Amino acid sequence: MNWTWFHKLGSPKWFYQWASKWAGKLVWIGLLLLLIGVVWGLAFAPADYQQGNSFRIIYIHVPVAMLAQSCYLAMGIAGFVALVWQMKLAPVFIKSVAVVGAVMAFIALLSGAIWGKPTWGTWWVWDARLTSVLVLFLLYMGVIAIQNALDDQVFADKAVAVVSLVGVINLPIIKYSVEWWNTLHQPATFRLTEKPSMPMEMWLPLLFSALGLYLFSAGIAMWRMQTEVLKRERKANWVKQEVMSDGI
Amino acid sequence: MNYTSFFKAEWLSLLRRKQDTLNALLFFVMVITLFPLGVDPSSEFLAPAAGGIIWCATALSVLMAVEGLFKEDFNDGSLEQWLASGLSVSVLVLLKVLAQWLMVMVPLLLALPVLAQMLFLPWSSLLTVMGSLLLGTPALFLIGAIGAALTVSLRRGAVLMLLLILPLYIPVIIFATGAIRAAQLQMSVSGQLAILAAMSIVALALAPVMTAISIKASVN
Amino acid sequence: MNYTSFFKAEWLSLLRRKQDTLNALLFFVMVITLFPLGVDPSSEFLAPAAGGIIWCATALSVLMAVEGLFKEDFNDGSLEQWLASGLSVSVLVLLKVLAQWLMVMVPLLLALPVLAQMLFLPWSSLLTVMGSLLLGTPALFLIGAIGAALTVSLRRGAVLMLLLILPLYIPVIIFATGAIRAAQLQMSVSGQLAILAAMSIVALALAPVMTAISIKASVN
Amino acid sequence: MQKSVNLQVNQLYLERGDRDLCQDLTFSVTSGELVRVAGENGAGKSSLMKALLGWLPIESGQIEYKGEDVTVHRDVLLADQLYLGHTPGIKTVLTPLENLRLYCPEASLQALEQALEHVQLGPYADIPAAQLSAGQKRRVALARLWLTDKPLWLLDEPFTALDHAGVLALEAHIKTHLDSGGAVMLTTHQTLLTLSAKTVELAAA
Amino acid sequence: MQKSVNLQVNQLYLERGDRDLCQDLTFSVTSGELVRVAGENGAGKSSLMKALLGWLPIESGQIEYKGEDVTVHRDVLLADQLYLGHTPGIKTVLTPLENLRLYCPEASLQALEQALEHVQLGPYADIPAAQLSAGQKRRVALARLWLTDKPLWLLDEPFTALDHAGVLALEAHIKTHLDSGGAVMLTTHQTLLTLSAKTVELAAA
Ligand code: HEM
Ligand SMILES: Nc1ncnc2c1ncn2[C@@H]1O[C@H](COP(=O)(O)OP(=O)(O)OP(=O)(O)O)[C@@H](O)[C@H]1O
Ligand SMILES: Nc1ncnc2c1ncn2[C@@H]1O[C@H](COP(=O)(O)OP(=O)(O)OP(=O)(O)O)[C@@H](O)[C@H]1O
Ligand SMILES: [Mg+2]
Ligand SMILES: [Mg+2]
Repeated sequence: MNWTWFHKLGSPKWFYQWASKWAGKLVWIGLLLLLIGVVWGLAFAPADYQQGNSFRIIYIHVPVAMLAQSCYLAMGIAGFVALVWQMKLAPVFIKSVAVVGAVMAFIALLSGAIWGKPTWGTWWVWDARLTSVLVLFLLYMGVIAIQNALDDQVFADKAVAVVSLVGVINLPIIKYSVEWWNTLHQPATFRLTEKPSMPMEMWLPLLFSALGLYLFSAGIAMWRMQTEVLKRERKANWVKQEVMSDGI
Repeated sequence: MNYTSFFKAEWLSLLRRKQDTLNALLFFVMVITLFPLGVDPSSEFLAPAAGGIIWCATALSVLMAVEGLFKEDFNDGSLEQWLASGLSVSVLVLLKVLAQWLMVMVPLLLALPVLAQMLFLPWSSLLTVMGSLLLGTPALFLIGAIGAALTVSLRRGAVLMLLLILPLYIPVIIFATGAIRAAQLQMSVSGQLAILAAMSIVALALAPVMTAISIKASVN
Repeated sequence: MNYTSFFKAEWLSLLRRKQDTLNALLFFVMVITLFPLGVDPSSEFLAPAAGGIIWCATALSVLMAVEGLFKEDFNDGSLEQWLASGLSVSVLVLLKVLAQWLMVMVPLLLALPVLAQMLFLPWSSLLTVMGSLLLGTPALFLIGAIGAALTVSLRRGAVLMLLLILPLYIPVIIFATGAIRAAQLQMSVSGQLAILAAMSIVALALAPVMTAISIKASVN
Repeated sequence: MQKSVNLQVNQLYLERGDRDLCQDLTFSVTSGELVRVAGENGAGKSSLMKALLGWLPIESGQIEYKGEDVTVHRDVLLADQLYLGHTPGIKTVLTPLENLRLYCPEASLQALEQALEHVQLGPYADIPAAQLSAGQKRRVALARLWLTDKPLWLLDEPFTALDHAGVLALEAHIKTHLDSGGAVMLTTHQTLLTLSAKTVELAAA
Repeated sequence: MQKSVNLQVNQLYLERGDRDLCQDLTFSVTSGELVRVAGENGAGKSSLMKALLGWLPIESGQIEYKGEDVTVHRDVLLADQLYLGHTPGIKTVLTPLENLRLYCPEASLQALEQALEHVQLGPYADIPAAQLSAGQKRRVALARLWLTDKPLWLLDEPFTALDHAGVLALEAHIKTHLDSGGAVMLTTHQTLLTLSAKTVELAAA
């Protein structure tokens, strides 16, 4: 296997230039797809025969919930890379993605709660899935809080790597435990796990908005990483040139 | 410094402040008292909730006990000496946690039968409660050590530490209370207890290494 | 040093570690999460217990927040400077507690409506819960300050402090949860709330003096 | 305005645990005087300062300040002194400037900055004190001496961690203070470079 | 057994935040040598020690110990050194004797007591360190130097808080160590009384 891309990615300069090319494109393509998906879903897809129009929030809820989980997984991997290969870029990645992930987890909770009120008659139940998203949100807050709390860059980088890695090991355990906990104790009143068999015209817009959100968020994260890289490498010659040429 | 002298000194320090041990126990007692007072003192309410209350109280006591685990070592320069000693920091962490665990959990387990009575926990489930504590608390201590190391350089890191480690405590608490509930329903508990033991073993393998990394990063 | 510059510096220090504020809130969230997870997540169990759980969680959060209130001031010699300044230590204590109270309770009260929902607390009692927190928590902070001062010179005073102050928390918790229970039963709550307010006023009059005495004793 | 100091300590007897730190210690600190408390490690120098401030019990003896007996109530004495101990009360989350503002609220921003210049901390005015070196932390506390008008300074090991230039600057400032009618009581194990002091010896136990 | 030390530091470049602490710093520490790191407060003396021990990242440069490159893995160097920092790791709940036993588990009780005698702590051997004076606490840590056979000592401000007799005793002990083939790298702002040292100057930023 050819590892050069891996080592290249480790170089802040290479990453910066690569991201300059791609971040903007990702954001715009993502935004476009997201818009298509959401407008299609909200305005044109048929209403659900049980839930009526309230189900349309799914076009926000599900992509956001999926992304919230994916972000943490990515952070956990980056944490491993940071600890084992000491790659400079990995902590930057964690720092940037953590905020995106936290926002997504928060929106997932919020949209779920808003959806829950009309369908279940309550904002919240202690269901396995809901609980694990809540814990996920707290894990994100932990990563963000520790990195804000530590002044020392080297320590802060190690700390977020440790927290991300430990958290990601625990995520499946948490998921498994809450599922097991709630099904043993309280036969779930509301099952989220059984997918409503969805007709194509409901499912396609969902696919669009999910894909769009992923690309959009990737682009945003890359932007954040670029800023962070500039801040950290402010002494390097290439950064000075970069800043000069941007005329800032 | 070697491992034996380190463990002896840790143990001695803990003994010197033995009122602290007693206090971890008393904190445990207080949480257990607070709950009936604040919520509902009837046995119909307490008996089924007893296992959960005991575990929540334990988790909070352990948190209190490990919260400042390395703070003093950081302030008085001991962490620098650990690193300079050339010994494995992971092993030192493990020894420190072991000393702390013995000091906190032994009195707590001894007092448990009486306290369980106050929450109307049926005698038949007492053994399961004790087993779950024995198997589960090592994980709590070890995870707590990671949080303590991460927040060691912060002046008031206690709350941040809670935020970091409570999500990791949740699975332990869920399986432990699950075992107790199963015991109260006369169901088999060996499955859950095995999971608890597995968690402690995983924590034993990973947590000291993570803690050592954090400690190393904190010295600068 | 004068009172204004003291309060400003306290406030600034708190802002500098504003993640701690957020964290006191998050600790509150965590305790509230722990209970359904550890004990019982059904709304039949949670709704009537909600008021008690919120108050237990608040008491524990306040404990965490005030636990190390003077520790840093002790270690860095600030307490000596307080005494040397010739200002009234009681007033300094009061100002410090005030800053801390604002920093912890304002976000907590803002977040309460959402958290109350997670415990299925009826909307109708929410106002009583908030009122009881507003009136009762000053007492918790002030009493906590006494304990914090008493234990400041001990190297690991946290647990000892809990032992000292939790008994004093119990009456506050009993009256507060009493008020909430009355509200859930549509009964009048003004009596209990008045008692809570009275407790805070007594604490306001006595606690700073006691705290100042303990602080003075800790410097030697 | 000329400062004036007149502290009289008569037949002071201090103990710590079972050990006598001093017996029948008599000395005075008056305007223009630099008094150095000498004694080996553990002789009781820091304890003596704390006893003067009223934080340690006095077994017997009497303290007078400006003719008033302050053995029991130290208010008159406290109002006139500035004390810097082994740990001088610097908050590490605050910057040097913010620390000074806490202790010297009356001073203008310009005065504060000037004081920081005097202790060579000009460029560090806005960095959290946690990120300063040992000597720099110490300097933050010492900057207060450039901002105060208290006549009596009680300095416990003020030269600790200071570099040579720092010691010289501090000694020069102490000199100015003495010349303006102030008085200084200090402990140090280092030899004074430019100052001469009256010595109060605490004999070893 | 003759001790032997050979530490080579080549073109070291350290920074802290945005400030360069040293650029192209080259020096060596070999058997019998006393190396004094000099520089004003905040120059980076403590940081240099920590960088040698591997606790601070090195921007560029190379460290060699006994011919081996230890820039990345410090094990060989760590095994040979004894480091005492600004805060030397003394537990205040433990007595001086217990503290020494922690750090020097191989030494006999008699050796430990002798070491405490050397730092004038004989009568305090069984009192919790919390109840010692500033200088006495410091002496507990220094007693380790009488018990070790490590050839390379790294001492950050070892004379802080020590009284005159204490400084002399420590200098004499350092001399013995150097004569037996050991080496010492230290920082101090005080002038050395009896020793002469090779100086490594850290220029101000
Ligand atoms: C705060 C409340 C809620 C949270 C935290 C939450 C969380 C989640 C999560 C994590 C997923 C999985 C996304 C994936 O990876 O595929 C999901 C999917 C889904 N949720 Fe929610 N949810 C909440 C409320 C609701 C409500 C009230 C409904 C509707 C009754 C709902 C319906 C769905 C559906 C239909 C899916 C997609 C099906 C699936 O992939 O399993 N959710 N939700
Ligand atoms: N907190 C304490 N509790 C009990 N005894 C103490 C305490 N602090 C100091 N002592 C004892 O009091 C005596 C005097 O201590 P003090 O700190 O005044 O000495 P010092 O002259 O300032 O010494 P140094 O030069 O080391 O600063 C010492 O013998 C010490 O053992
Ligand atoms: N924890 C830290 N985080 C960030 N910067 C620091 C930290 N500690 C020290 N510094 C900075 O690094 C520089 C060197 O500090 P260092 O402690 O090495 O100085 P030093 O030469 O030992 O000074 P001193 O004589 O005061 O002990 C200082 O300018 C200081 O501001
Ligand atoms: Mg002293
Ligand atoms: Mg230094």
